Amino acid sequence: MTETAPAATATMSFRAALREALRDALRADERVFLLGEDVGRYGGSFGVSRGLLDEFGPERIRDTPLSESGFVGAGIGAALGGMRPIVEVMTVNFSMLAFDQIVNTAASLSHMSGGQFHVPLVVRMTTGGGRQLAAQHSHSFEGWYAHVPGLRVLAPATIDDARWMLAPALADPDPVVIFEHGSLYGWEAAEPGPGPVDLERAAIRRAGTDVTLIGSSQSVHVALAAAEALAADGISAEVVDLRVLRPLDTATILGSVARTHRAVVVDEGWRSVGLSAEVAARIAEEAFYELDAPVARVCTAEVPLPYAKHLEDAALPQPERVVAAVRAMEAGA
Amino acid sequence: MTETAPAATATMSFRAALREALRDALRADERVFLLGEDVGRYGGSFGVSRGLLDEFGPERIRDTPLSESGFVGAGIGAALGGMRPIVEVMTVNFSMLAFDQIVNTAASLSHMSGGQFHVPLVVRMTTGGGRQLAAQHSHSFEGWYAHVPGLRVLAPATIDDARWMLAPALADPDPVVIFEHGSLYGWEAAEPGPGPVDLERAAIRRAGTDVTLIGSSQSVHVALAAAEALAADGISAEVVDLRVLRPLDTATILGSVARTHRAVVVDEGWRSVGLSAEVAARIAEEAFYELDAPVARVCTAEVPLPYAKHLEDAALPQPERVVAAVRAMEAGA
Amino acid sequence: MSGDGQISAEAAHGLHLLREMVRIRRLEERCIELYSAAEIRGFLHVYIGEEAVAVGAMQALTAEDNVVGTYREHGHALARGIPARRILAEMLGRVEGCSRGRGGSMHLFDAAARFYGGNGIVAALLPLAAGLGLAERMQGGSRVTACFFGEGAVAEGEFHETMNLAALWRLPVVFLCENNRYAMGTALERSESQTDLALKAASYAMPAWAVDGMDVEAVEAAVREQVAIVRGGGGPCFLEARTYRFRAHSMYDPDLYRTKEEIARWRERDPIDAQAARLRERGALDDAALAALEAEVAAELDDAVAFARAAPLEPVEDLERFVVTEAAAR
Amino acid sequence: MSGDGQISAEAAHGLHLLREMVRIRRLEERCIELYSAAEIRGFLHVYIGEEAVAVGAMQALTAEDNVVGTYREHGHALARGIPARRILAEMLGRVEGCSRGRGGSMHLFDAAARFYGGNGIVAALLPLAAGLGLAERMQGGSRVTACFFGEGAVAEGEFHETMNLAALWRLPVVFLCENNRYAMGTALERSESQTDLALKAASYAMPAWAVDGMDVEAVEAAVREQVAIVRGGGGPCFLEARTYRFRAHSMYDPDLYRTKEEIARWRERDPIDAQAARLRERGALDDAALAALEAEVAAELDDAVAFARAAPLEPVEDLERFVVTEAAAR
Ligand SMILES: Cc1ncc(C[n+]2csc(CCOP(=O)(O)OP(=O)(O)O)c2C)c(N)n1
Ligand SMILES: Cc1ncc(C[n+]2csc(CCOP(=O)(O)OP(=O)(O)O)c2C)c(N)n1
Ligand SMILES: [Mg+2]
Ligand SMILES: [Mg+2]
Repeated sequence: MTETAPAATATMSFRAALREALRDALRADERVFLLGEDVGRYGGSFGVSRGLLDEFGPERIRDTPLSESGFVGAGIGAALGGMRPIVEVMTVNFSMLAFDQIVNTAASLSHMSGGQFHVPLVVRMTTGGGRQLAAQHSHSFEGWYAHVPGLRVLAPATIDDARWMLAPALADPDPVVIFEHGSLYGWEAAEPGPGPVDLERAAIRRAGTDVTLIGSSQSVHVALAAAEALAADGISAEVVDLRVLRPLDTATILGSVARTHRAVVVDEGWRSVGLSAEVAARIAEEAFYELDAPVARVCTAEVPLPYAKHLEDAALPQPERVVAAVRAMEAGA
Repeated sequence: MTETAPAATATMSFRAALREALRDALRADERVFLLGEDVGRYGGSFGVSRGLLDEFGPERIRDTPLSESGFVGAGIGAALGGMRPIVEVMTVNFSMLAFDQIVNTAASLSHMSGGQFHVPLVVRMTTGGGRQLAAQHSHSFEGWYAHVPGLRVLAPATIDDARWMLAPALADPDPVVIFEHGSLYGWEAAEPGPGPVDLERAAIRRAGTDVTLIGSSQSVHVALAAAEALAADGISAEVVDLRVLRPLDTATILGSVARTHRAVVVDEGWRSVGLSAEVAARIAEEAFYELDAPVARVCTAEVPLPYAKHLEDAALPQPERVVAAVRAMEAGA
Repeated sequence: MSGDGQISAEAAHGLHLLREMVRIRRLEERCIELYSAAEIRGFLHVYIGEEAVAVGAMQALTAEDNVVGTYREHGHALARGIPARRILAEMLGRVEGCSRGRGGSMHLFDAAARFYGGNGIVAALLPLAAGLGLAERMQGGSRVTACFFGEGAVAEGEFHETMNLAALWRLPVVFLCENNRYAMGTALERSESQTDLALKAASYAMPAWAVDGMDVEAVEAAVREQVAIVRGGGGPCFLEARTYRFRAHSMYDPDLYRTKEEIARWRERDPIDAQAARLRERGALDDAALAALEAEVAAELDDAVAFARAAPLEPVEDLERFVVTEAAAR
Repeated sequence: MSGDGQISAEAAHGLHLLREMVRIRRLEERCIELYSAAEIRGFLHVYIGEEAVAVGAMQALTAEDNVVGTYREHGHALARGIPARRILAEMLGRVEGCSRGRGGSMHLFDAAARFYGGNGIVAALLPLAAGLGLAERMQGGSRVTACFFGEGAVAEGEFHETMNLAALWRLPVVFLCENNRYAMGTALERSESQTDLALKAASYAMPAWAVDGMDVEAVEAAVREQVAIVRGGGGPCFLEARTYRFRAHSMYDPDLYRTKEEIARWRERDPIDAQAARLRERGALDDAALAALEAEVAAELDDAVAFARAAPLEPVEDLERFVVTEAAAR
């Protein structure tokens, strides 16, 4: 998705929607503050927080040193201490440096303390490939977060979700991790509706009858493009946007599969032991007798993402690969 | 499994088998050395390396400060520099502190450098629950490692594998992570055979015809106990020990399922987006038309593991839960 | 005893310090017995020998301050005011335990006491303490956060990230480093190229000094001084308390890495004996008073053990509670 | 020029330093053009203004030594001897690139040059450098590992873990901190409570000092001194090179966080101009010689750009190669 000039009808970019959500939150509750590397003077490494420093000042738009574990942990402590911190970790790749804090402390504290302590922390991070950033800046580790009891994991794929997911995430008394796909920031589309959005349900982004395509974040757009191509061939694909990666809304997925009897999971994570595996396994477990064909998965090739564009394109899920998977399914049935 | 006195026939503990493997490796190749917290004077936090300091000295049985990222990274560098380091990280829980090094550097370097650099590193760590160590010392994160291209991931479940997996792991030019279940260390069984063992294939630990139980590490023993109980009821269960968590040996799994037409995956990781999901998804994808019932999963309850024994027992996969899953499957069919 | 049978405030405080240390010592001796009887399981890390640090430090804090500790935190929990009953019930895995039996020895928590654990990942508690300080600063409060940790944590990157954040943002945190010379079996001089720990703090431009951690009154004085700096807006401080653990690291530890002589030398400096001797010298303690104190503590602990043993277990059906916050607690 | 038309060894070396810096500067100017033309994509971090550090430091190393760098490593790669052709082919994603097009600007590698990247995670390269040093020490070799990193890395825990490990084990590593005053948009004084970086190293009992990173000869002298200490068995050293980047952090950076005046002030200290002026003063450079040098560099780069553009792409079928080591390389 490339940044395009605003059209005649009112539009908003994904980035601007995220920024407006931050602005709302900061205005609405003085316990809310944003901290992370270069969120302030630099304007956010992907420009999400640009301008907020001027409005809210350096205490609430708080630049940190390069200390991922330190400032994520400080966010946990600040949440315990009564604040509502939003921590920005530049990318999910770097979040591995703070993974211990999130998994072993933030997610565990409530249960481990017998329900005495709560960590109302929001952690935002960029994820995903497609921008030729190579093996240390391009991976999609959302599935790892979705494995962890005690966390809620969100992945906005639409301007509406970018605009409205933050408020309920901040209202959650437990830690929430929000993934923003780097390729979506510049995407511009119709202005969001009035909100709110719920944080419980997956969403059907396109209705269809022949096959269900399931994805999240940027993969929803891959699935939508594939559905468009399939429609030209007379195949009607339904597209499910997971939205909430933990806890997964199995009901919506199963409801769709009960109508289409076929499913393809599209995921930018690697295939083995990734998010796609869970979605496929759940369908096969709970809708086994509904399925006309085995669930298929279209994921990123199991390589550290390469820089060269032709190689990166070949590694990532593309609409053509989704179309091919659907065709193979029809052929096999 | 509890440490028991040696019986009349020659036996060896899992711990001793691991230690003998280390001793062999250190004797065979002077590039091999062991580093980690308390591997030397203390004797290893779980006693695996006890006695090795005396034989090999403090350069090769190298105690480190508490710096997981630092010493795992030093292991990566030492491997690049021509050594064959074995890094011990006390538990997989603490390995989150070194996760960036393993994922973003060790696993990526070969591909990212276009095949110029190789990281012949072995990382050993304790995993698993069942010893009332609560939420920061009991989890099973093997599945996260099994997600990463560039890594080989091993999980010995038998005395033979504990004894013989290290040598081929050290011979691998790429990084290998070995998981040792804490509850197995004290287990004593018949002395290992002469080796070697291969690092490619899963193993059938018990032959059966009615259902395939698939696990790794301690879960193999849970599955074996369940198979024993099922046999008493006239149900013949086959038990597959994954052994190699990455790359998964799908052929052996599918071969078994092709015979039994039913499968239960037993995994001490949490269910959602865990190792169990991948095994279940692969079976459902590739043996869909062989299955008489949906694949079932018996995993750890999705809670940070609690201290109290009755709660921990209830959270972990137990043979009874596996038996119940098989019964439910028979009933459903 | 002072001439008129009244004891001075100073003497009373000195006795209080002694009593608090004795309570911890005896509590942990019970823990060891209960562990041997397999009533306590998992890891058990006792604080025996180091009691002066927690007891001295707690005197300098108010009930409104925050306390953050490690897996070796029984002493801190008790000195902070968590009843022995709830501590022992926790270690016995009971629902009346201070973490409802879910935490065990390593994870004692108490929201009312503002006792934030009981943290099992070495050094991971340091950023959390900084965050508590940050919340306090942003809310304009006057709470101090006391963060206890072992000298082994100094090698972890998180220690350094936290020192820098705390100093940079002038957070109201007192970092109390319990230097008992060993991290499991690793002596400080085998894990740090520079063993003067105050120098590390100084490289973050933070006030830092060392104190004799076997002298409870010295610890109290030092922590009072640092708390005053911190509460006065002077930013964080670092205190190295030089102490020693008399027992093995945990019940699993064969203790092969130090000599009996070394342990014996340090036992001569037992903080309880030292405080008792000092009080005797001041005329504030005699054999009868000490025996009475011990008897009171024994009674408290008899009661606590009985309470813990009788306490119910959490129903198994409630296993998945508290993974996320319950509606009632929202 | 010396009287008899021969130039002295000293003058020749001074010219070599100048030429190396000019090669880097012009290479990166080409990169910026290629980026604007969308022939290079992803992140591009240029080193313009900082060339004296890499060039000065490389003089002190032998071909057998190891070099480890960050994502801002074009200059180091070129000064280390990786041909401009292979560097540019890499940035154009070609199979003839020094990482076969898989790495791009941030991940230049060359096994023959013992150039270990091109590492994109800030501070993660430090433990790796320590490990190379450890391997060398254990094998009894005399190689030194030179590890380049930005001042931003000093806030990361891994910096501290590595300094301690290296000092504790006396590893043969020179830690070269390129203090260009900013980590992306964050000035050092807004990220470190103590901005004297040598103090940090000193808290690990490691020889440490600062050098003017805009003076290539001063850098060379300082690194030679440290390499001598390290190779002589004196353990690791830390050098802070005070420098400045003239351009934005990356091609994405709007550069809002510093003033034009500040940049202009530093540009007056351009290391290339300074070295040229010094050589003129010494009579070792005149306009004609400088023009010739520039022409040679331009020709080298014309050739390199043409080479990179003509170089083939890795076949898509080979995508999954090198994830694990190929049989042939075992
Ligand atoms: C990150 C991490 N690494 C290793 C361990 C295992 N471990 C538990 S306590 C301990 C020693 C800590 O020593 P120190 O900080 O000095 O505290 P002490 O036990 O002496 O009170 C170690 C290595 C751990 N819990 N966390
Ligand atoms: C662990 C990590 N956090 C954040 C980033 C994003 N990032 C890339 S470069 C950079 C600034 C680093 O500054 P410095 O170390 O001073 O090096 P310089 O870029 O100035 O050469 C940041 C924050 C990263 N690559 N890795
Ligand atoms: Mg200690
Ligand atoms: Mg910098």
